Amino acid sequence: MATKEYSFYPGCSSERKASASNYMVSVETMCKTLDVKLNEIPDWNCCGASIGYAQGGELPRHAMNARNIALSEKSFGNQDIVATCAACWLGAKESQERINHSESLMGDINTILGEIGLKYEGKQHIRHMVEVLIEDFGYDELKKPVKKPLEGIKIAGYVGCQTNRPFGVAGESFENPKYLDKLVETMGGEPVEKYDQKVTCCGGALAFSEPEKSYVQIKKIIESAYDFGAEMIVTPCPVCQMNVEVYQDQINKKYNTKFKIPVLYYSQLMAVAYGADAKGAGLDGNIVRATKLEEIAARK
Amino acid sequence: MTTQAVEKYHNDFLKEVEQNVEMGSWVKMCMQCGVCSGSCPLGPHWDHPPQEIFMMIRAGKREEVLTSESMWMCTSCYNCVVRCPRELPITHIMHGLANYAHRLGIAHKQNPTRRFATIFWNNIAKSGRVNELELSVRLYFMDGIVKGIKTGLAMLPVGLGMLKTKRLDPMGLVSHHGCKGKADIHKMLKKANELEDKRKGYA
Amino acid sequence: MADMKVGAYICKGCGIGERLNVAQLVTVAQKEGKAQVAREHEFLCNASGVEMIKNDIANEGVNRVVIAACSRRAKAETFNFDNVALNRTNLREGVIWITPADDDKKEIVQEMAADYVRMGCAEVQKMEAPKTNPNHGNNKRILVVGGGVSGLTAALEAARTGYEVLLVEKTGSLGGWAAKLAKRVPNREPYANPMDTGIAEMAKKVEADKRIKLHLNSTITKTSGAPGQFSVDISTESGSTATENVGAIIMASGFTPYDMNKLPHLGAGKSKDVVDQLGLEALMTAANGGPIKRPSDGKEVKSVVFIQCAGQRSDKEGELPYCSGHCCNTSVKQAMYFKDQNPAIDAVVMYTDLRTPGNGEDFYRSAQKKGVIFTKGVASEVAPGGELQVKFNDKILNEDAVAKADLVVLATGMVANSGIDIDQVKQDEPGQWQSSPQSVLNMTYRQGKDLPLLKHGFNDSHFICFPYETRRTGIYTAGPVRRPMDMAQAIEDATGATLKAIQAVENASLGRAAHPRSGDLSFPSFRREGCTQCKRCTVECPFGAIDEDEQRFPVFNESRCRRCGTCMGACPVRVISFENYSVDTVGYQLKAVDIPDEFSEKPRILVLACENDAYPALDMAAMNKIQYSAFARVIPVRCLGSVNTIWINDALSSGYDGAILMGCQKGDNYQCHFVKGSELAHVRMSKIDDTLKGMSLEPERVKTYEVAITDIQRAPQLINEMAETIQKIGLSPLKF
Amino acid sequence: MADVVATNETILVVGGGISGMTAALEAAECGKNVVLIEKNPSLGGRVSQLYRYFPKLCHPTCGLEINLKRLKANKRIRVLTLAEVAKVEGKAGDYSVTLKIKPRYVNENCTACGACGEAVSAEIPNPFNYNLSNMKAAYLPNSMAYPQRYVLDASIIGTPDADKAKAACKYNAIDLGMKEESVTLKVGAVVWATGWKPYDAARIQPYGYDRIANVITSVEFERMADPFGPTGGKLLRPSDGKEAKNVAFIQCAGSRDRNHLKHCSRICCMASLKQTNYVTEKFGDEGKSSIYYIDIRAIDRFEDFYKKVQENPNVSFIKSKVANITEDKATGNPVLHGVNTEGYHRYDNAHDLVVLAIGMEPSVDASKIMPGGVAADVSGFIDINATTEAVFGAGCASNALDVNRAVQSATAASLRAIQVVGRVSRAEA
Repeated sequence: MATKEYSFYPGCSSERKASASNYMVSVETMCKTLDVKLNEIPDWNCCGASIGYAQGGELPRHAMNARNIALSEKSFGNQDIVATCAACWLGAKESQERINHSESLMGDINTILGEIGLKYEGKQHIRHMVEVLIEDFGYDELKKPVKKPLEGIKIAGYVGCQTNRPFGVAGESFENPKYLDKLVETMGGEPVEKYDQKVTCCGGALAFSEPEKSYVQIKKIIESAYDFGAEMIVTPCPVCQMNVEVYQDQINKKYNTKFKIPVLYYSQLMAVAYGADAKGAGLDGNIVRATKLEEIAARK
Repeated sequence: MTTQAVEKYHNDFLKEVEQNVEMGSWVKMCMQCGVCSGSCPLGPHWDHPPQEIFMMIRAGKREEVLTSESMWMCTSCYNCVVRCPRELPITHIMHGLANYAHRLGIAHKQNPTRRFATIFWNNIAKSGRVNELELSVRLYFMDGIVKGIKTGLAMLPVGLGMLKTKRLDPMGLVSHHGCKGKADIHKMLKKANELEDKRKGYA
Repeated sequence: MADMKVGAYICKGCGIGERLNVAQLVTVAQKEGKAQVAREHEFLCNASGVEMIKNDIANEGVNRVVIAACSRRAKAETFNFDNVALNRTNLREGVIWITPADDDKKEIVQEMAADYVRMGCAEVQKMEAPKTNPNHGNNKRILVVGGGVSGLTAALEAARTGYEVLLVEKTGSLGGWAAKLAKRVPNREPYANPMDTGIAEMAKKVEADKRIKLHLNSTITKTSGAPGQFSVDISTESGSTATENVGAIIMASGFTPYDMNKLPHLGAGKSKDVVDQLGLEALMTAANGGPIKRPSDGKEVKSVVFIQCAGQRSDKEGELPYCSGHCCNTSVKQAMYFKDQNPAIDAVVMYTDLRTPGNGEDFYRSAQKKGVIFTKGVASEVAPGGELQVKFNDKILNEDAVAKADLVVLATGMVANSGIDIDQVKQDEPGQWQSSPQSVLNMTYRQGKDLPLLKHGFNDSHFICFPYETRRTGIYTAGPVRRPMDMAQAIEDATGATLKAIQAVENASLGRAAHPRSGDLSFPSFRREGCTQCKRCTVECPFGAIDEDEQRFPVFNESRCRRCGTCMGACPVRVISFENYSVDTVGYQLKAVDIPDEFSEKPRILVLACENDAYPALDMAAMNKIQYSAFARVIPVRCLGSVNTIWINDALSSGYDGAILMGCQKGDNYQCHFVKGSELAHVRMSKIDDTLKGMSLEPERVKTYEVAITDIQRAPQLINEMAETIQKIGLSPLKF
Repeated sequence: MADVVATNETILVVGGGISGMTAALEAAECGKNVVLIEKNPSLGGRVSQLYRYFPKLCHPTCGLEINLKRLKANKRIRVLTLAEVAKVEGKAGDYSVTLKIKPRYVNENCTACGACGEAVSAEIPNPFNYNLSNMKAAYLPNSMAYPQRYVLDASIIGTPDADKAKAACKYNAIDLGMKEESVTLKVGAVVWATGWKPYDAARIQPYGYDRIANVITSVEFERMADPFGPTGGKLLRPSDGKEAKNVAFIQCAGSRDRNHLKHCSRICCMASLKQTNYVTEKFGDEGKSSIYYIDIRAIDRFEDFYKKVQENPNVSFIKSKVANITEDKATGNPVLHGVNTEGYHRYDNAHDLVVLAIGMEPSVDASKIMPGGVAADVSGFIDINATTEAVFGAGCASNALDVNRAVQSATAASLRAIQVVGRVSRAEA
């Protein structure tokens, strides 16, 4: 197959030495295998995230996303925009939908972007990396490059919120999306299909402002994974990954639980299955080490 | 049940919300089924769940609604939105109400999410991108040095973990670059705020 | 029919041949059943079998046919011969399917079959093939009482179908309440906005239609006769009266708005600015496109509160217990009157359950879109004043609250114009009949001037499966007189009622019965010389079909009759009968049963089963291989109401050991297809104990049950219980 | 089969449920000729699958018995089962309708003696019980079935079972050579009474019908209550056959919901109120029912019934649209999560069984059968006010109706059809 090119919106957390830098590493490895070229939108900015609303309000929030879209139009106008971060994808997609459906918004936005010599049209299709994998490749295609199937690893697919609602991935249900399970299976792992917290909210940004409340959520998510015999959790969202991974000690202290479950990105699983070493799959970026994966990655 | 008889059901506040709150024109469409209230992950922490807030808006309870901490509990999980039988964009209405209360300056002063959200926005508005270290430091120290150090210490393991795994830039406070076009960002946001204020009659 | 010739045909199919000695049954038919022709057949319901029977009818002069095969409910179309009296002796579902095949039971099973063959032969010998009712009328004109939306619809639909119509309206104009509406609730996509009522056009059409004869300012002062031959007096206020003949009547007398002055706590009567929904329609019409002004001081209404269920869904004395169905949609519509005129107006609808079924949901949504506020709350008081204060309990916010408004609209209910409650009012004596201004139809019927009521002042009808079946043949109710309803439903309802009226005149002209025995050509007749003028038949007929002449003799109006036989069951001197159903057709069947002597330990149990429910239940028990005592002898009856106690007396005195009556559920939720039949039978049977004492028999020997068609397990069980009872108390001493 | 006599004075009634039977019978009893077609092997429709009717708690088969008796006695009605409309062409008063008739493999010789049923061994899911039970592949659709004639399921044709059935039949009633037929009729008017189907419960994802064993639909619960239904009349929950003594009824399951059916299905509130009676009937004070509702729509005289149920101390009402259902791993109990909006009360209620008061949608979108002629609203219900041709909706093909209203609607539709064929005959006279 020919190289697939996308206009790429990495988002703040994917920057070097940022909270999802290891996500980025694994995505790059995965894309190399799949012959995908990601053209980073020049000088992209933050999407405002879901928490941006309070101070940011409406127009400024949309402006931030409109700028990214306008920049993409300028450099890679004929390509779909792809984001790896759930919040970035949702923020951009939401702003685009809103702006495109309101003349007054469209007007205001272009007045605003006019100030900095940009024009917004909003014609590009904005997609999450997962959509690209499922729709532009499909599970069969994704299976082909598998060198090291993730045999015998039980993995709970934690979808979370923002890749799932309100837009979601075509053909999946809001309450019981199956794409992560299918990806795990495709990579030769054992999906924990009965896992019943796959769409439970991790608290999102409130993990910062209301940690205690978020811990309750995160606890549910991890407990159920253990209950159904999962050895690790996989997710498509940087916020989910961070919240579920990094607070495990806090939670253990508070509820004297013994959580120590690795939380990975789908792209890390794929990188390993495609033959990458631990570094190439960003496994060194996991605070809770995914030893079983590292073993597979270490195999020659 | 409160027994004091409150006078209401003149729709001034509803009209104000429709005017000034993001997606506020949807409030009147609620049929009080409560599916949103039951769907919210932080539901138990809401003193007034969304459907009740919509009713309070119709009932003209301006003060109670705008000073409520409820909408600040929204985690943007969108459960309510996808389940609402009347297709109300509840998440955005909650965001809109929070933003409106915040801009009017009547939102709950000490609400942590309100304060974090402010810090976050200022953080990104400054350079166009999130500076995670600065963000967390400001967050921890928002209640002053002493509490800041406490929280900082409590969160230290987390920070260290992130550092160890190179997911946090120790030099972030000094060396964070953000967007090249910072000036553009500032210009853009200035204009955006200007228009927003005009739209919503703050200024 | 001249000389009677019985043909008995015994089928050997479906295992009958294997289980029973058919040759013996043939002999029974010949020797005991007096069947001149008696044949067996391998497979009676196939072409050759049916041919054989047809041939005997055509060439052998057979005019009484006994089909001893499967149940009357099977192969009904196959065994369907014109101009012969027919009995379906049920050997399959009635004998071999409900008894064990064991050899030691062979004898009693054969006896059961033989008895049924005897019974079949006995019945047909007492039957005549029914000739049609001789006194039928041919008038096909349709009288519509009431010129509201229901009446107008009925008149137009009848005319459109090609029938002459007489339309009587008590006021001076057509359209009824609907004509007073500024707009109506939409009845089509997108169900978003009020639309024109279309009443004016309807009225014009009616006035222009040559087939429709109009009587305004008129009421019905007398209704007599029967379907196909009604005679009605139509009187004007001035007192002039015209007598007209019609074939059927549609009673579309509509409703009266509930008197809101009974609701002073809600401000009615205390403030001009508290109106009911019709009051608001008037304000809307007066506003004539401009802003709606409030009555007290003509000030433009800036805020309005609608209070739903005002005086409705209530247990309070003087208020309505039911929901009027339309009021939620109506308030939604009326709130739009304000919002469409000026979106700034505050319109609040206060409800406990918002009831906008079907596409009403779109209408509800549309009102919200327009800014109408809906709140779940119960209003306790409306305080008068420059600005009205509605005190209410807010169910959602869980607090007592006050809503201020310039205008308050009370959604009050509909009260049916169903005339006189004939169960409460004493009837005029024959000869002293007088018309009454409270009555709608002023019928001269013995049982009263108007149609019987079911509940809450609405007319009685079999309202789930057969909503049009009133208790007066040829008279059909339409619109809110039947149940509270909105325009859309009234139009649909009136259209249906029109079909039933048309059907009634067509049936009447052919001398046929109406539902549920539609097509039945039999009719009741009585032996005048035997009659004791006891009036039971005239009082008990569920359909008021029987009048009395001056000497108190019953006057049978065959076209009003539904052929249930309740009169026959009621008659103490047994002078009432139908050609194919009489005291004898059943009496001779039960006498035909062979009663073994008291030493043979073979009891006999008579089962009289309603043919519509209990008998099918027993049939289906057989299909499901559920068994019951082979000592039972089941006779289907048209309705338990037709059961004459003489049958029980005869059975017991001739040595039966027990009798069971199975009828349908009675009471408010009656399932009896003849409404009162089962109830009357229960009353009659409650008095049977004295008779039993007289015979020194135990009361347990006779039981009356309500049996539903679904009692497929219970019905056989009841028979078996009787068998056990008899085992306990012993056989009847009255065997000879 | 093809020997159907029909002219443009004949009325075609499509659908043999209570609406179709009513329309056909009323027209025939007015002296009109009717062809009544039904896609299933027997008449009766959905109501025959109900155990009781509200508000009288009487039994649908009681009215069905009368209607069947009327039908058997009336020579003007021709009934075709296993038949569906393939095409309608022509104009008011002059249609030519093409029917597809599936093979029954059993002819009119059948006496319903049951021998074939005993002979075959193959079993198939029983649609009359919403596939909650199995039946022999040679079957009588139900005890009230009309025509009272067996059916061979197509799945056994060509298998030894088919030959066993044929061998078992003494009356030469089994004809394995039957093929699908196509018949074209001339008719003057069409009454479209194709009725409704339950909304696909699996699509209401938060309620987990496809994931949680003890979440069922109201139509399935109705079969459970029937002594001759899949559970022999016992209220047993699917997961473990335990008696369901604590039952939750969820209103507006699919209805009044922009994500599913936008209309209110009208009957569901009454249906659930009725079904609380089943629970009390079976378990007395041990039987508890909880109704989760938005508005209780007990229209007009039905209010009496609502009041009666409210007086039952074992029935509770919660004003709430349930947010979602989870399954308690240990007990298999469905746990309902939500908020009672009458004063904000949060709940997480475990029940033995959940019954979804499932919404009604038209079983056929008639506008697809005759484009242009029949106007259907956006939900697919026939809109009589917009329909131009002589094709009239009756019963639930025209709207979400209860039985009483369906019968009224069918009677009205019947008159409209009569008017058309009446015009035809007057024109030809």
